[in-house]
Amino acid sequence: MPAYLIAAPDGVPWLSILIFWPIAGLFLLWASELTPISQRWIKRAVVLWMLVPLAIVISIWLRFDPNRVVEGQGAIQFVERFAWVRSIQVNYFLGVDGISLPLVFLTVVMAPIAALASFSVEDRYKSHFALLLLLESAMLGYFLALDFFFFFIFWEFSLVPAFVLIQLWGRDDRRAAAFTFFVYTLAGSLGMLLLFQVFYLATRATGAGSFDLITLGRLGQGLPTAGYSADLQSIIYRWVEQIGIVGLIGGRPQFYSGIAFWCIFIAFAIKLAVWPFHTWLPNSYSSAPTAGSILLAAVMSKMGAYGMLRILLPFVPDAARYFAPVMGALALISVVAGAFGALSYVNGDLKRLIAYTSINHMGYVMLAIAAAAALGAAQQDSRTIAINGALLQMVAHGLSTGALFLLAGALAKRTGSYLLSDFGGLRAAMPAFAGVMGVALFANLGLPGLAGFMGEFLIFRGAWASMPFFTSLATIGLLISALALLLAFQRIFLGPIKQKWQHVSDLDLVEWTAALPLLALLLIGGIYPAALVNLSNATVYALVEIFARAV
Amino acid sequence: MHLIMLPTNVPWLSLLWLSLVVPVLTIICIPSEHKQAIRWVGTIFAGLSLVLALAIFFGYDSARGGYQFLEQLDWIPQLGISYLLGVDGINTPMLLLNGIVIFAGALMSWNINERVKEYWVLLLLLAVGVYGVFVALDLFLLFVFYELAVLPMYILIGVWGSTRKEYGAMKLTLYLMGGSALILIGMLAVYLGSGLRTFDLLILAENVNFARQFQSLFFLPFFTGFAVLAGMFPFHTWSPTGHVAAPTAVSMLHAGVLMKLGAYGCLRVAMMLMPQGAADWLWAIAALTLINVVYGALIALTQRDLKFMIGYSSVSHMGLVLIGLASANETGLTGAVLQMFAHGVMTALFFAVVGRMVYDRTHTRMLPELGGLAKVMPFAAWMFVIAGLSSMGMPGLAGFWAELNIFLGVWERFPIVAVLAAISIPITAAYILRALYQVFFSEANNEAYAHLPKLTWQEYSGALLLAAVLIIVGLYPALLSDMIHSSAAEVVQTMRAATLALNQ
Amino acid sequence: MTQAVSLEYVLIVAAALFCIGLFGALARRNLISMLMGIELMLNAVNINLVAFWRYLEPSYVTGQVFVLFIIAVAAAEAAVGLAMVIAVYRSRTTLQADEVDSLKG
Amino acid sequence: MQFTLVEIPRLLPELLLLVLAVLVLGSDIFERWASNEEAQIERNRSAGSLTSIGLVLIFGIALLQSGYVYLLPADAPTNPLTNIVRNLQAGGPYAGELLGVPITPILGAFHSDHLTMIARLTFILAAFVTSTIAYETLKIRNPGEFYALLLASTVGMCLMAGATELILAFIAIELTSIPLYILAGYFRDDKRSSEAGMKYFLFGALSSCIMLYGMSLVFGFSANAGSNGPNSGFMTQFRSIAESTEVASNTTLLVVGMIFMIVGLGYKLAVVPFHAWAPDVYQGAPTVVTGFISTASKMAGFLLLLRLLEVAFPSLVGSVALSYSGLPAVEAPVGGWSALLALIALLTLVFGNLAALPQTNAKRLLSYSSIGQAGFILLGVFAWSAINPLDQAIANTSLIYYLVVYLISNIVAFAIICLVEQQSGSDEISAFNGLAQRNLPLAALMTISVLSLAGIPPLAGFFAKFYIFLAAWQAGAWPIVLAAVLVSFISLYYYLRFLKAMFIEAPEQSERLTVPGTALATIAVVSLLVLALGIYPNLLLELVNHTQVIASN
Amino acid sequence: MQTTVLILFALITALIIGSATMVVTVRNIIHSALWLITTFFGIGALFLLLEAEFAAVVQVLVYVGAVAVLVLFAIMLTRNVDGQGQALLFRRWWVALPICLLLFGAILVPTFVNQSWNSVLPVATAPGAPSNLAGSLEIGASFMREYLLPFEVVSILLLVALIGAIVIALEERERSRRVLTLAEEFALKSASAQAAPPEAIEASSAESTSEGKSE
Repeated sequence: MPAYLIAAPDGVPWLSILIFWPIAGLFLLWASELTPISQRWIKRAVVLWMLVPLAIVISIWLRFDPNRVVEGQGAIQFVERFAWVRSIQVNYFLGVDGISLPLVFLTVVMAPIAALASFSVEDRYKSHFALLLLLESAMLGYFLALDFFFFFIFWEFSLVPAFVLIQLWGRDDRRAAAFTFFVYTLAGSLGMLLLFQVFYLATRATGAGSFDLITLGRLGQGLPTAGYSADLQSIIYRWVEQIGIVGLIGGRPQFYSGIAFWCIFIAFAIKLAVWPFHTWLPNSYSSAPTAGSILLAAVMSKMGAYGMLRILLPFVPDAARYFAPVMGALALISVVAGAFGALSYVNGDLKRLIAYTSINHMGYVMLAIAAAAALGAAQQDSRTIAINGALLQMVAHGLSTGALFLLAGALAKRTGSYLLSDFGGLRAAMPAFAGVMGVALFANLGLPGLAGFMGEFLIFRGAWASMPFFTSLATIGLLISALALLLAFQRIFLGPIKQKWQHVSDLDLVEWTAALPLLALLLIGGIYPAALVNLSNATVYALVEIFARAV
Repeated sequence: MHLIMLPTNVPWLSLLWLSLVVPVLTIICIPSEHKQAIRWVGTIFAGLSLVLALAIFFGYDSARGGYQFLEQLDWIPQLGISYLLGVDGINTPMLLLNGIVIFAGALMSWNINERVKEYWVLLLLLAVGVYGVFVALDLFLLFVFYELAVLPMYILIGVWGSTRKEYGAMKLTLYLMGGSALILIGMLAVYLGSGLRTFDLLILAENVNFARQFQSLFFLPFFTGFAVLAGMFPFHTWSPTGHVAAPTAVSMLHAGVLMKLGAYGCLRVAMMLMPQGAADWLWAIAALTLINVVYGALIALTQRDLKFMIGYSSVSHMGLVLIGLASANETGLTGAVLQMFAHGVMTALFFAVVGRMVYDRTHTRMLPELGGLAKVMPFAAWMFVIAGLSSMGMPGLAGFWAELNIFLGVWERFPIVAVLAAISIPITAAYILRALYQVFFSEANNEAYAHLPKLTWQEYSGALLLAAVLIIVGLYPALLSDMIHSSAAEVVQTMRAATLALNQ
Repeated sequence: MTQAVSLEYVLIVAAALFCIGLFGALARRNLISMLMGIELMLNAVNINLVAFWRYLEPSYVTGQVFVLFIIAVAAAEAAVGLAMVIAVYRSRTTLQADEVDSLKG
Repeated sequence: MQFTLVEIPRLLPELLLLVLAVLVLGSDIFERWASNEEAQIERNRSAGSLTSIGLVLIFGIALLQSGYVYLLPADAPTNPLTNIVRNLQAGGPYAGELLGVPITPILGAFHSDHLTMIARLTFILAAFVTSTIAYETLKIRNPGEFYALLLASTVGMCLMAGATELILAFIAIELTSIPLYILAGYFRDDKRSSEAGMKYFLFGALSSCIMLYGMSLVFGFSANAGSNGPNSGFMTQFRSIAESTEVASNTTLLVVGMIFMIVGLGYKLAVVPFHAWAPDVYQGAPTVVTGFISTASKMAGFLLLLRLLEVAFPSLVGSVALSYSGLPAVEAPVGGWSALLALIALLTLVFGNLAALPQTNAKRLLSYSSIGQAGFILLGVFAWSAINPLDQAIANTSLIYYLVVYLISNIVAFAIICLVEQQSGSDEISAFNGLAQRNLPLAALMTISVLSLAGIPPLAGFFAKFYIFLAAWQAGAWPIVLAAVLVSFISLYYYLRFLKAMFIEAPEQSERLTVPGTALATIAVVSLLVLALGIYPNLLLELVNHTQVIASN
Repeated sequence: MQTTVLILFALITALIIGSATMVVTVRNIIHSALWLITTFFGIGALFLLLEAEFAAVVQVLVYVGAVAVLVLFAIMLTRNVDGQGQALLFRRWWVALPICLLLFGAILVPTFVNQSWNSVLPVATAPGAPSNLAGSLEIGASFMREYLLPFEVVSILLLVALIGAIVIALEERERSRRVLTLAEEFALKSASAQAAPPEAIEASSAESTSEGKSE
């Protein structure tokens, strides 16, 4: 193994255990069919089962060396790698680095929360929990896999449990929602699939074909890689020339890496719900059951951003730089449109409102990525800050949106409605609920002291250096989304209470259990963001080096 | 690398196909009143053949490669026809596929109550033919088994089928027999054109240095003959009709294995024996099969009858197999063979769910009339999900690896085709999801569906077997792909060498 | 004879007779007439054979023997054929060939 | 040239058949001679079973004589048993010489070579099946005569297969045909039967005349060219004709004579365009007789044609080779009798098979199929024009193999039609509806024979077709082979209609269709032969290989 | 001499062709049969002219004496002789005509075109010199030698034809059949040994099948 891959110090395949733990739970769940365990205990057991990955991740975090940079990139740690399909050079390849670890952490935190949020599911509850386990496993696999195949397998496979969750436990418009969600993502990833085939064939033409994300990423950044002499751009160009496409349609190397860029970008932009690829999102989020919404919004939308960091930036840096303004513009539109979209629902569906704020928040992440790649005199530092901010924003948004969807679900469970205009003055009936919801809302809109603020702050700080124009305009989104969220709060909790809501109960034990950790984490993130930022800083610094180096 | 050592002095391949001849003879001797006994005999021997197929599969030494388990006996020495059996990495998975599908098919056939004896005899004969084709390395022998595999379909569909069964049966048989007429022409052409006076595929494939023009001329009927069975556009129309008309187990075998015979023949016979002809015509094949892939998927999207939908999806998927063949490089061929395997298992599962579990209980396959079955039979719903995901090339299931390899292969030769063919993937997802929703997850629109009979153990075990194979291969494709790849490389090597020799 | 008439003329006579017989066999509607046409054709063959014998190898018997065999066979055929005519007539009371046509497909 | 007594063993099967015929003719003198139905049936059974048993015995003797299953070793001890065998086998085809004299055709007219031997065995088999089915199913008036005529016809066929001289050939044809005319019209109370007999007779006599005219011209030609030659006085022998062509300067007369003979024989063989009588006759004649006519007499005709063309007219063979056949270039231009036959074959294939498509009557359908099959057989005849002697041998082998397989497949099909007809009273295809439910074994046997006719592996018909295609392609006639392959595919459609009726259609009556045991057993044995020959063609191919070169001496 | 022969030949030819034409064209079948007899006679005469005496005699005996008489018998038995009110020819007789004419032409071609006939020299005319013509003696001998095989086969053929003609044409009058089989006779005798003498059984008719066979 090259030096930048570091196996687990104790030789235990922790990452595999992490992935397969939920699947093992799946089988136990089926096995419970044979035992007389009651429904309540099964649900509790699932939550407990989901805590184990959390423990593992924490132990990994503790042993993870965030500052290790080897041969121009952040070291990949806890690596497991062996041949899987020899005929096309597919390896079983897992590992974590500073980019993936925060997201892994987010995943293992959100999964038990989602399970807790599903305690009220009665109908086919076992299938429901089984799907949650499956989804957790798929998401973990996605963040941990470093071979394109496993990456892609988990990427696509995460759709399935989500699809079924929406389809079976969703509300009103679930059919179309699940359908568009699935087909969008699948169709979006096609280009990427084809592109990777080209990568493989092109690299095979020069030496060993590879589906290895790290190797290809190094090639893309022009880092020295054993077995290859040229960088990815020229490898592809040579191959395309060889099979005669250049003769057919012409073009320079940049042209082909531009095509590659768009293939990758579209796949991830759909997942990230960047305008104009966002249309599936409000439907899916609002139609999904609570747990589905939580996982979709908190974790799955981050899969797109993670993909951009893992694949888009390192593989085709030149094209990313070239198209950075476009990315920035799209991000800006997302930010603003998402905010206005949220505003338009202040008298409408609560879940939709939250969904639109998600678009808005993901827009910031996109903006950070665009800024990090943008052509300009910006220092490596600012670029790093932008990406760090994006990572922090992802985690913070995951936590806060998760909390919001959790609470929205709890509210709907009590009142049977998501319609904001239905509510009013609920604070009187459920003060604790209102408090928790308030914290989550403020975290979401970026109140200083909570995690969301730190994320957005770092993004704006970092992006300003290379894209001042877009960044300054993006503040509009900041304001509008804050407005929308505050109005929503007002619609629900303030004002005179309606007769029919007089006797709604306050938060119960399960909801407390679910909400408190989130609030705590949001608070920690706001007070001590360095915990996360330190984790990723070195890796990100190495990643953006190529953008800063050029000009 | 092979997992188990098999004694070499045992004629494994003969045993394999004979293992289904034995039950045929046994069933003939059982009086037709003893239906249960007939079913048991048929199923047990189908299981036995699966065990044998597994033994051969794991006994095949993929590190050594080449043809193994060779058996040779003189048959008609005057014409250079011999009883020559052998397998390489390409047909070994096919044997396994047939073992799996016939066993699952046998399990799915327990509900046939009418003329049980004839049904089982024909079903097993069909499987004998398929085994025979996959083990035969003598062209003549291969053809004999090929026809044996095709003909029982006529009666099976005609008697036990549904929905315009006679029309379907006749159309299917005539198409396939038309195909075999073309194959016969090709056989004669190779036999006489090569001047070797032998039907030994191994010898023929290594000495195919007969005139280029001749190859070019006779490759077409040869390939088309097999491609008809593989459902190549525009000769595909028999396939959906036949699928719809056929009884469940027959659909399973038919779409699952029989269509693969066609693709297998295209590769092993047509392309290998006339590599120069193949080189001249591959572009046309790629173009036609591109239509297969995209058009098949589009038509599937418009179908209201579930079986028609699956039938057209088969057309689309078999198109991918042929595209893989048309790429004529190792990766493409590997993908094609993998796709044969994956599609075989997956379609069998589809038909098991749709034909056996759904149709036999609800007596309708029309999408608008079905609904809400997930509540009644969640197992069926899950099986459909697994098959459907594999069908749309969901990573982690067998279909994905196959399509991946195919696209890889095609990229190298026909990049445009690769891009265009990829359109079929979202379309596939669309129709599979639509069907999934309509049949299983929508609201039940028929009261009667709440009281459908429970699934039987045969249905459970058969479907589970198929689903398990899909998942295992999806998670660890190397099980198959290494073996296939090594042989595909040899095949490509042989073809290149022959073409080179011809053009020098 | 061989000096007075050359072989060709005898052959022409035979050919003419053959063709007349053929016309009778093909065109007459009455079954017995057809039979008579066939007899004429056989006689044409006989003329041919005798002529060949006489002109080409008069010292061997082949031609004549052939004729005798043909005559014998013709007699047998005639007997069978006329018996059949009678059988058909019994069941149909007609001998017009186109009225004997229950078999059509 | 004289007949010697030692040559009698060479004619033994024919003589035995004649003896049997006379025995059968007189057999019913020992039976109850009442006119009521039981007595008639009883007479029929006794005469028929006598015929069948006798034919089995003769078959056994012929088989022993042929030496195909057992050849007495030269060093076998001398005792009465071995003496019998030795004497028998002295007349067999293996004996290279007889009492120091090399084997030549008896009187230059009849050759008891392997071809004849195989043909004899096949004809005896066909006659056996026919008589067995006949006595089990038919109510025959004057049964003794019926079976005697059958046997006489069989004798004629054996002679046709061995004839190497025009006069004997002609008389053998007549000996074959005249009993068949009578048998076709045997049920004179049945309108269709008498009509069939009449038509068969008229066309048969007409074709005899045409053929005779051809023979006379050929005789004239050879007598003209070969007079004063070594063969003077024997100018009707095939080999004399062949030798006389070598000294002749102008062969127009010979060509015309040959065409007349081919046309005449073509009528007998019912090849297009000389087939018009065949469907009517086949449909009208009693079914067992139809089976016999469409198989055995056709085979005899083809064997005669083969021997005639190859022994008497080898110089007129011409070529069918088109350029671009994938074979080494052939110099000879297209022409000769092979091209003529190729044309006829093409017409026959196309017309016979297309005309069979719309038929609804089982017999009529099979009769068109028989016409179509004649087209396939012709491929084997003209394939002899291949230049390579090895390919010529393949042509002959494939032809004979095809003929034997065609004969046994077709006769089984007709036998089963006969059994079904006897039970249901109809010979339409609809009479077969649901046969699988009424009598599965019978349906299975019918499936075997019909599929064998269609050429589906692993049945014998497939290998036969394959082999004959091979031979024809070798001769260079690949376009005709292409047509034949496609046509054989088309033919599948109408053969499948039997399968459809038997397996798919619902039966009109549900009660079991009972079949006499003997008949079923006979059919089963022959069907098994079809299967066995398909799975292991060498069973027959080894024997047929002996006939590779047709003796001309 | 040669002229006489030529004239004779012309006359005989005219007779043959003319009467043959009448055979196929006259309406009345009896007339047709009579013209047929005339043709046969003409052909006999031609044979005589060609010095094939034996063939000529057989021709007249068999054709005129047997075949023609059979034809006349058949015509009488079918009671449909004058052909009035019925079409003489098939409606499509005009198809047959050109076929026959073409055929005639086709046959003539080889007779004349490039065909050189190696006619054997005429017979020695000197009295007492051995004739090189094969006569009835040689024919008779050849039936026992070279043509033994066809000769025997023809005998079988004639037997078969005889049986066949009887089987087909015989009208079996069921009640008037009189011959006992051996089996019946034995049964009858053993019965009569115990009981009264049997009833008289009518004598057989000449048409009985058992007699037909005994020939």
